[in-house]
Amino acid sequence: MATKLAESERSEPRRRSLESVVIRFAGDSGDGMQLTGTQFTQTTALMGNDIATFPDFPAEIRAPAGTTFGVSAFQINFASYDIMTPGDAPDVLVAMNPAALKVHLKDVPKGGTVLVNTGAFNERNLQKAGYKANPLEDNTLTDHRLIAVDMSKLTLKAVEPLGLNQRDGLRCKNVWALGLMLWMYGRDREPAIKWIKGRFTKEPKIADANIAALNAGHAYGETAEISGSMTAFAVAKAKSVPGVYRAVTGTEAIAWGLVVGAQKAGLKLFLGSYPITPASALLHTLANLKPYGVTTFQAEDEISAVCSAIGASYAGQLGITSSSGPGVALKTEAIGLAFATELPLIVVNNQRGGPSTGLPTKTEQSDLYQSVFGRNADTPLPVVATCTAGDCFYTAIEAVRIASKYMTPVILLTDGYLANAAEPWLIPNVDDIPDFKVTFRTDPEGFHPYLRDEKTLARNWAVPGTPGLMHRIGGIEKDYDTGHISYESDNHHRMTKVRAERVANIANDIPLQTVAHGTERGKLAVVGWGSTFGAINQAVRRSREAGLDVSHIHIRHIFPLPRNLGELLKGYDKVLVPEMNNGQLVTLLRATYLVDCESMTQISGQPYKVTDLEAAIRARVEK
Amino acid sequence: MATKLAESERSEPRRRSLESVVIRFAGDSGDGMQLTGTQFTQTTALMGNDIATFPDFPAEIRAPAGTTFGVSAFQINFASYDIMTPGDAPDVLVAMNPAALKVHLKDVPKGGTVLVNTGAFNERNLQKAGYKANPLEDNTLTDHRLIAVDMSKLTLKAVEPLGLNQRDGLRCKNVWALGLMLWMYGRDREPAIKWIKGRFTKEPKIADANIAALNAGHAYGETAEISGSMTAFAVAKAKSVPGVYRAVTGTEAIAWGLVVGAQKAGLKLFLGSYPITPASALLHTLANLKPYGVTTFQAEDEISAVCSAIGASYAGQLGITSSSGPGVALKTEAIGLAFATELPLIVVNNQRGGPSTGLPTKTEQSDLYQSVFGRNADTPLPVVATCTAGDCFYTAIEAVRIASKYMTPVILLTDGYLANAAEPWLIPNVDDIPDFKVTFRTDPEGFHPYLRDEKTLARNWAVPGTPGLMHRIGGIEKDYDTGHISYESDNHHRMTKVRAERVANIANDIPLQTVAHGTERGKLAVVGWGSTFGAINQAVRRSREAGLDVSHIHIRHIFPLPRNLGELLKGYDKVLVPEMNNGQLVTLLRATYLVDCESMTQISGQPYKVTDLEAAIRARVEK
Amino acid sequence: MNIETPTAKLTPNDYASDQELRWCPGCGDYAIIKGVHKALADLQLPLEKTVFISGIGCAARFPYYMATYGFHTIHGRAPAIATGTKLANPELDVWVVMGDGDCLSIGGNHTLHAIRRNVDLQLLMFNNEIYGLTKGQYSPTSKVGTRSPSTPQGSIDSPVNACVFALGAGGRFVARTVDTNLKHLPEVLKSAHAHKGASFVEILQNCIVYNDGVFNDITDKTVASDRQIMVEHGKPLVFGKDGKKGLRLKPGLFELEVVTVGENGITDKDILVHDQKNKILATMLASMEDAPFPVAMGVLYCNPAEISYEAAVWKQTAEIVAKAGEVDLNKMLRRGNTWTAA
Amino acid sequence: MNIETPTAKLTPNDYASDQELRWCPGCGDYAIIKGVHKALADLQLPLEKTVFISGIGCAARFPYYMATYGFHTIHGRAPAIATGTKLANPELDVWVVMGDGDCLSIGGNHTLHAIRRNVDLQLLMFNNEIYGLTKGQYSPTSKVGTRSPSTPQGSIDSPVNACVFALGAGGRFVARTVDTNLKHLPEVLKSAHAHKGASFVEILQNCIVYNDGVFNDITDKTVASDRQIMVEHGKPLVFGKDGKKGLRLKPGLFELEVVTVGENGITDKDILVHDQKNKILATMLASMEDAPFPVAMGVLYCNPAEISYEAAVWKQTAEIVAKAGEVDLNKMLRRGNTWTAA
Ligand SMILES: Cc1ncc(C[n+]2csc(CCOP(=O)(O)OP(=O)(O)O)c2C)c(N)n1
Ligand SMILES: Cc1ncc(C[n+]2csc(CCOP(=O)(O)OP(=O)(O)O)c2C)c(N)n1
Ligand code: SF4
Ligand code: SF4
Ligand SMILES: [Mg+2]
Ligand SMILES: [Mg+2]
Repeated sequence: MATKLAESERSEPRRRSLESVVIRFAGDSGDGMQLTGTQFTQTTALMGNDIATFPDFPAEIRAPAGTTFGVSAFQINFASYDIMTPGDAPDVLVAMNPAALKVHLKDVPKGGTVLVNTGAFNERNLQKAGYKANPLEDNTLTDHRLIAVDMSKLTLKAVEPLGLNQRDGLRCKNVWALGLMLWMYGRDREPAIKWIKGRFTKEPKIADANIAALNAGHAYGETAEISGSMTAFAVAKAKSVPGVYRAVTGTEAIAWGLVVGAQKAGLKLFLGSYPITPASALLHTLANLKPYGVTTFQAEDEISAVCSAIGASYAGQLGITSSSGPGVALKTEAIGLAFATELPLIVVNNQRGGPSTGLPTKTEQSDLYQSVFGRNADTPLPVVATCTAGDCFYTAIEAVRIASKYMTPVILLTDGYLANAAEPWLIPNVDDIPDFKVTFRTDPEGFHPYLRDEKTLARNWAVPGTPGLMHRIGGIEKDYDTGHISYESDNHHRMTKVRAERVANIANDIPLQTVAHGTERGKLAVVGWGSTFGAINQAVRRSREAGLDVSHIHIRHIFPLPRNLGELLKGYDKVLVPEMNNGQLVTLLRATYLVDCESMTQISGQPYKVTDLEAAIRARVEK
Repeated sequence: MATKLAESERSEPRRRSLESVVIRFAGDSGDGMQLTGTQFTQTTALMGNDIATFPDFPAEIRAPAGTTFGVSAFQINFASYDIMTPGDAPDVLVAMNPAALKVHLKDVPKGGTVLVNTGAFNERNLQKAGYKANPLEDNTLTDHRLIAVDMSKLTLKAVEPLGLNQRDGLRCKNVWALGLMLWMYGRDREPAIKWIKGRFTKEPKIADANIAALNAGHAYGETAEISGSMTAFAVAKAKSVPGVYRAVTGTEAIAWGLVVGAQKAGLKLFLGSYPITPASALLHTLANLKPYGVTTFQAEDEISAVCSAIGASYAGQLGITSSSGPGVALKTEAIGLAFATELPLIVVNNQRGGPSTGLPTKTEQSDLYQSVFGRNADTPLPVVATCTAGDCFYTAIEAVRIASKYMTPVILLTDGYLANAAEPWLIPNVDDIPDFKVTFRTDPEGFHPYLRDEKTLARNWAVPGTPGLMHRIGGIEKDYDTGHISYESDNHHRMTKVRAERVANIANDIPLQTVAHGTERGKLAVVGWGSTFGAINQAVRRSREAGLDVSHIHIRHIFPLPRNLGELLKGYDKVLVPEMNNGQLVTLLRATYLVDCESMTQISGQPYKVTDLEAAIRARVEK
Repeated sequence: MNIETPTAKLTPNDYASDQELRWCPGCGDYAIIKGVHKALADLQLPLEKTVFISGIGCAARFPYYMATYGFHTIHGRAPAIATGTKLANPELDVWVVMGDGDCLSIGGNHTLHAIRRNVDLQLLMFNNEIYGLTKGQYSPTSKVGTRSPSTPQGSIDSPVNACVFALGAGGRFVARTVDTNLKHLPEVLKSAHAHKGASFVEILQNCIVYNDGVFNDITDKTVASDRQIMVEHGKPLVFGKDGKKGLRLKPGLFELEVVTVGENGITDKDILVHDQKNKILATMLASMEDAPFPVAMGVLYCNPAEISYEAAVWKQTAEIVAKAGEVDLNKMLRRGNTWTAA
Repeated sequence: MNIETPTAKLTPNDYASDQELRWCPGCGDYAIIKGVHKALADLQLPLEKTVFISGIGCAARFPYYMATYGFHTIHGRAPAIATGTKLANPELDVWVVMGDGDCLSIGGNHTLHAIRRNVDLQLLMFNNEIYGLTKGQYSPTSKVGTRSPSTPQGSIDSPVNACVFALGAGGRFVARTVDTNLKHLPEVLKSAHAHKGASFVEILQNCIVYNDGVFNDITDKTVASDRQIMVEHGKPLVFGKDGKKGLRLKPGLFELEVVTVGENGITDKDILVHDQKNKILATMLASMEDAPFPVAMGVLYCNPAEISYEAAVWKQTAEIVAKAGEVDLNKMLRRGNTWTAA
C-alpha cells in the first residue's frame, strides 16, 4: 500500500501526517519481535487508529541466533481509515540483524524505510545470514531509506546504570526499537511502560532496564530529529462507529464467543483438547475462563479430547474440542459417533499448512474438504467459518446455536492467521444477543431417545440423572420409532434420510446470502470464505473504485449453504473463487449449483496480497 | 426373477428343466446356514452353472435361538446362462424355524416354494418369532407351495446309529436340508461329502453323522418324488468361455490380487491390520499366504496398523493396510504422512453400513467421500473400486501398480457384499499379467530423496540399508530442490502443486472410460461404481431388450477419473447415478464436469434389486 | 423404550432392561451381568444416577441390557468418554465395560490415562483372551501360541498381564475375579465401587465359541482351589483344598514361593499376610500366572488417594470461582485495554 | 543432500548430518545428541544400516541431525512405524526417539505394545516433563501442581512414572539416565543396543525455555551424589558423596529404606546388591522418586527373552516357507475345487 504524504492541519506541528503505515518488525526468535509488535499494536489501537496485524514466526521454539530460518516477524498496518489487511508490503522494515534483513528486504518496495541495528551486523551474523559483503556498505540498500543505528550499544548504555549483565542488557534492545518507533509515529509510551511493569513485577530491575531502553529509543528519535536525520509522522484517529473498543485476536474472540454462546444456550462449557499449533491458544484462553462455567481438560490425545467432549455432552454440558487439521483427522471416527448418537458437539479446527505436519506455524484454509466430506458413511455436518478476528466471536455463537438446537456436531473453521492477528473490536453488549436456551427432556410420558422435534427434527435430549428417562444410546443404527438397535433395512434408509434432512433444514434457519460489497448481479463475483475476507473485500473495493464491475460474496455457512446462493451466483457472468488451498470450496459450489466457478489458488502459508487479487479481477473483467 | 418352466431334451428324464433358480437358506445363526449355502454353491459351481450368492447374517455372533434378529440367511442364484446378481426374490425359501419364515417370507413371490422344518415349529419358537398362530396351519402360506418336513426328527433318525447326543444330532439338520436341495436340483453329493470329511477329520463320528444326514435328506427327496409329493429339477450348464474355473469371493480375489501385484512390482507384501467386520477376512486370508512373500501383522489398533505398513514401505516392502469405514477414519492422519513422504501404501476399505458402528454386517458404499476428500490439507489420492468378486483380483493388481509406480497411497474400495459373495471365476495365467518392477535408487550421484521422475513425477525410492544414500524424510514440508525441510512460501505452493499434478497425471496412465453395455450416446446413461455393477448391468440389458435407449457406464477409477468421462457423459440426455449411499459419486461427477447427474439412493444395507433399477430407468426414458 | 420408576427396594431384576440378551448361549457374559445386577441391588444404586459406558465388542453390548443409563460408544474409547461424563457430572456413578481388546488393545492409552489420572470410574475388563465379536482373532491377553484366524500358526507376541499393567499405570485399586464365581464377583465389584478413584477390575470370562475353556486350568472345579488364591486384606495368603498351601517370601530374595504348612518346618507364621496397601506385594500377586503358583483373585491392591481426579478438578474450579467473585460476561469482554470512540 | 561414505573408523562427528541443529540454545537435547554420537561411534554402527525414527516434538527433530537414515513421522506413532520397519528388515538397527508427550501421552498405546511384543528397538524417551514444541503445556510426566498455559492454576493429575510403566508393560530392558551425564548416557545406550528386544531408556532432559531446572533437585552438582544412585548389576546399591549410603530391604517388609553404613550397626552386608534380572527389585528402584530416596540411574532391569518379536516372526515364516516348499502363484490360484469349461 503506497504511503500518501501530505501536510495536514490535523497533525501537531513538525509531524508529517500519513493516512496509513505498514511496519514490519523482524529479528531473531529470541529477540522478542512478537512482543514488540504486540505492544506497538496495543498502543496504536488505544490511539484510535484502525489496525491489522500479521505475526509470522518459525516452527522452532528458538532456532539458533542469527540464522535465516530463525527469523521471527510481526507486521502491523495502521491507518486513519478503515483497513482490512495487514498490508501487502511494509513501508518500514525494522531489521534487528542481518538474517532479518536478508529474509524480509525483498518485500520492502523502492523508497521504503529500513531501520537496522548495526550492532548485530558483525562478521559471524553476516555469514550466518549468507551475506558475502555487508549490505549496509555495498549498494544493497541504495533504493531504500536506510536508518542505521547501533541499537545494541545504545541499549547497553541506557541500561548501564542498572548494572545488568551484558546478556540481560541486550535483551532490552527490542524495547529500545519500540521506543524509537513509538516516537516516530507519535504514540504514548504509557501503555508500554504499564505493560513492562506488569510483566516484570517479580524482577523490578529488569522492568526498569526495559523502561530505560524504551525511553532511550524514544529520546534518540527526538535528538535525531533535531539533527534532521529523522522525520516524525502522525497518523490521525480512524473515524469509527461510536462505542467501546478493544484489540482482539481471533483466538480470544472464539473463546469469548463460545462462553457467551454456552450461556445463551443455558449450558456449561466443557473443552476437551490436546495441544497443537496453532490451536493450543484456545485451550490456554479457556483455561483462564473457569469462573464463567468453563471446564478445560487436556486429554492424552485428540481422540480422548473429542471423546471426553462427547461424554460431557452426553452428561448435559456443551462439549467442545479444538485442534488443527492433523488432530481433527484423528477425531473423525468419534465425530461419527456424536453424529450417530445426535449429541451436540463443536469441533474447532484452527487450520494450518499441510499436508501432515506441513507448515505448523503458517496459515492455510485447506481443511474444507475434511470438514464437509471427511467422514466415513453418510455423515453430513454443519460447517461454519470465521472471517475476521472480531467475527470469530459471532460465528462461535452461531456454532453453539446450531449444535444445541439441532443436536449435532458442528465444525467451526478458523485459521492460523486469524488466530494470531489482532484488530480493533467494537465490544458488544452481551445482553443484546438473543438467547436460545436448551430444554432437556424430563417427561417420561411416551419418551424414547430418538423422538424428534417435528420442526428441527432434533431428537429430545434426556440427560443421565433424570428420573424415569433411563435409556441407552450408541453407534449402532436404531429404530426410528423406538430407539432400540435395529438392523432392519428400510429403517436404516429412513434414518439416514432424516439425519441428512435435519442438517439440510438448517439452511432455513440461517441468513440468506448477501453481497459483501458490490451488486447482486454483474460481470464478476469473487466468492471467498474464511480469513481471505479482508483482502478480497479490499481488492473488490479498489477495483470498483477503478470502475470495474465486480462484487464480493463472502460465505460464512459452508454447509448447508444459504438457500439463495445458487440463484445469486447465476446472476454473474463469471465467478472467481480465491482460496488459500488448491481449490476446495469451488468444488462444493460447482457440485451444488452446476455453476462454472473458477478456482484461484495460493498455497504459500501467507495471506493474499490485495494487489494480486486486484490483478486477478482486472484480468477477468477488463476487455 | 421369475422361474421359467419348460420340458427340455437336455435334461435327464423325470427332471423338469429350469434356466435359473434362486434359493434362500434361512435359519438360526447357530443352524449353519452360511455353511449350507456355501456348500450348495461350491457344488453348483462345479456343475458349471453360473452363480451369484448373497450371505446375510446378523451382527451378533450367535443371537439366542429362535429370535428374529438371530436369523442368518444365504441366497444363491444359479442358472444355465450368465447371471450377475444373487436374484431379487427367492424361488425357494428353506426356513429352518418360524423366525426364519417370519423374516423372509415377505420376499417370496406368489407361487414360490417354501420348505420348512416343522420340527422347529413348536410353541416357544412360534412365540419367539412373534406368530400368534402357527403359519403352517392358518392361511399364511396359501399363496405358496409349502413343503413341510420334520427335518429335526428325520435327521435324528438318520444319525441315531452313531449314538450322538440329541444336541450334536440336531446340529446335522442343515446338512439334511442340503441333501434334499442337492437332490431337488440334481447335484452330486460328492463335493459336500469330501468337504464334511475334511472339516471333521478329528471327529470322524461327527463326520459320519453329517454324511448320514446328507444322504437321508437326499433319499427323502427320491422317495417323496416317487410318491409324487415333490418334483426334481435340472439346471443345465452355463455356456462360458473355455478355461479353468473356480468359485471365488471378493476377499479371496483381493488377497490373491495383492500377492500377484506385489510380485509383479518385485516387492514383498506387508499387511498391517486390525480386525473389523467385514474387513477381517482379508487379514485371515493373507495370514495363510506367508509362503508367497507375505507378512501379516495384527496391530494394536488401526493407527498402528497403517503406521506399521508405512514403516514397512519405508523399509522397501509394499505396505498395505485394510479396514472398514470407521477404522479407515482412524488412519486418516497417518495416510497424510504417507502422502507427504510419498511412500507407496494401499488402504483397502471394505465398506459397511454406517455412520459410526452402524450396520457392521450389512453392505453400503458410503465411504467414497472419505476416500476422495476425507483428509486434512490438500491431499489428493488415487481411488479405485472393485465391482465383482472376480474383478477384485484385477483391481487389486491395478492398485499395486499405481501405488508403486507413482509412490503414493492408493485407496482400494470394496464392500461387504463383494467380500462375501461368491461367483465362478475364470482363473488367469499369472504369467500373462504384465509386470511393473520397481527400481530402488542406489546411485549416490546427485541423489536427494525428493528427486522426481520427469514423467511420473514420482520421487526416487532409496531404501534404508543402501550405502551412500542416507537421508531423512518426514511430514514437514520439504524443499523441492534439496529435500531438506523448508518453510519457504513459494516452495510450499510449488510442492502442493506437484503433489496434486502427480496424482492427476495418473489419468493418462489408465484406460479410457468405456460403456459397459449400450451405446456411446443416447437418452439415458446409468452410471455406477462398485458392487452395484451386476444389478445395474442386468437392469440395463433387460431395459434395452425391452427397447429402451439406456446405457451402462461403470467407473472403476474414481480418482482421478478417466480423461474422456466428461465428454462421454455429455453425450446423453440424462445421467442417473444409483448408489448404495445418500449420493456421493454424483457430487464428484457434477463438480468435475458440471453435468446435471441425477442421484438415486438406496441405503438399506441390501444390494439393489434389478427390478427397482428397471423401474427407475423406465421412468426416465419412457414418454 | 421402557420407563423404569424407582421402587422402594430394588431387586437385581430391576437393574435389567427390557432388551433380550444377545450373547451366545453359554457365554460368560450372562454370569457377569447377573453378578453386576446383584452388586448394584446390594448397593441399592439409583437407576437414574447410574451410567454404564462401553466400547465395542461382545462385552460392550452390556449397557443395552441394563435398566440404568447407558452409552454404547466406539471401540477402545469408553474410558475417555466416561472421563468426560464424570467430569461433567461427578454425581453420576459411572461404570465402564470393556473387552480385553477394547481395554488393552485399541483402548490401551485411554485405560492407562484414566487409571493414571485416578478418575472415579469402575473400569471392568471382561477378559476372554480373544476378540469375540470379530470372530475369534487373538488379543493382547492371548497366551503365546494361540491359533486364531489371524495367527493360523499360533501367536508370537507375549501377552500383557492386565493387573500388572494397571499397577504399572499407577492404579490405586486393582482386582481380579471370575465370571462364574457369583459369590466373589459381586463383592469385588462392591469394593471397586467403594474405592473413590479409578478402580480396575479384571474379570476372567469364558468365550464359549472362540476360546472355550481357556481358563479351565484355573477355574475347573477339580483344580480351582489349588490354582486360585482368594486374597483378603489382613488375612494370610493361603489356598488349596485344605487351606494348607500358602505364599511366603523366599528368604532374602524378592520372590514368592509356594509352601505347605506342616511340611519341612513351615508354620502359619511363615505365611505372608495380605496387605492391600502394599504395591510391591500386589505386583507380585498380580504376576502369578503359572503353576505351582495360584492365580490371585480378589482385591490385590487398594490404596485410595486423598481425592479422585474429577473431585480435585471441581475443588480447584470452586476455589477459582470463589476467588473471582461476581462474574459478568460484559466485564469479561472489557478486561484489559479498551478505548472509546465517540 | 549430503552423501556420506563409510570411512575406516567412524568418529562421533561422522554420525552428525550437515543440518544445523535448531534446538534452543542451552537445550538438553544438544547434550543427548552428543552422547548418541559417542555411543554409535563406540559401537561403530554402519550409517546405512542405522535408522532413527521419531514422532513429533522438539526431541523428535532428532533424525534430521543424524547422518544415518531417518524418518520424522507423526506425533506418538514412532513405535508403530518402527515396528513395521523392523519387521520388514530386521537387519536394520532401529532407534526410536520420543518426547515424554510423544511417548506416553498420545503414543502411550504404541509404546505399550512395542514393549509388550518385545520388538528389537531402542526406545529413547527424552523426558523434560513438558510439551516443548507446543510452548510449554504440562505433560503426563509433569509433577502435580505444574503451572502451564493449559493449567494456569497448576496441574491436578498424578504423573506416570515412565520406567514403572515400562516394567508394567512387560519391558525386559528398562534404564534411566540424564542428558548431561556424558559418561553415563552412552554406556546406557550401548547396553540398550546390546539387548535384543525392546529396550526402553528414559533420559531426563532439561527444557531451558519451558521447564528449566525441573531436575535440579536431582542433577545439581551439590545434590547429585545424594539424589542419584548409579545401579550396576552385581554391585551393591550404594550412593552418597562417600558411597556410605545404601539401600536395604526393611526387615520383613516389601519396602526399601535408605541406610548409612557404619551407622546404627549397618554394615556392607546389609546393603542390597543390584540384580538386573529381578523385576521386583527393578520396580522398587524405578519407583524411587522423593528424598531421602535417590533416583535410580542405569540399567534397572535387563532380562532378555529367548528371541525378540521380529526374529520370532521371521523364524515362524521361514518354517512355513520351508514346509510349503516350491510355491507358484498359478498353483495358489488353483488350490481347492476347480472345474473346466470346454
Ligand atoms: C475402530 C474399530 N476398530 C475395530 C472394530 C472391530 N471390533 C469390534 S469389537 C472388536 C474386538 C472385540 O474383542 P474384545 O474387545 O476383547 O471384546 P469381546 O468381543 O471379546 O467381548 C473389534 C476389533 C470396531 N468396531 N471399531
Ligand atoms: C496429531 C498431533 N497432535 C498434536 C500435535 C502437536 N504437538 C507437537 S509436539 C507435541 C508434544 C511435544 O512434547 P513432547 O512429546 O514431550 O516433546 P518435546 O517437544 O517436549 O521434546 C504436540 C502436542 C501434533 N503435531 N500432532
Ligand atoms: S462370541 Fe464369545 S464372547 Fe461373544 S457372545 Fe459369543 S461366547 Fe460371548
Ligand atoms: S523448547 Fe525446550 S525442549 Fe524444545 S528445543 Fe527449546 S529448550 Fe529444547
Ligand atoms: Mg475379548
Ligand atoms: Mg517433552
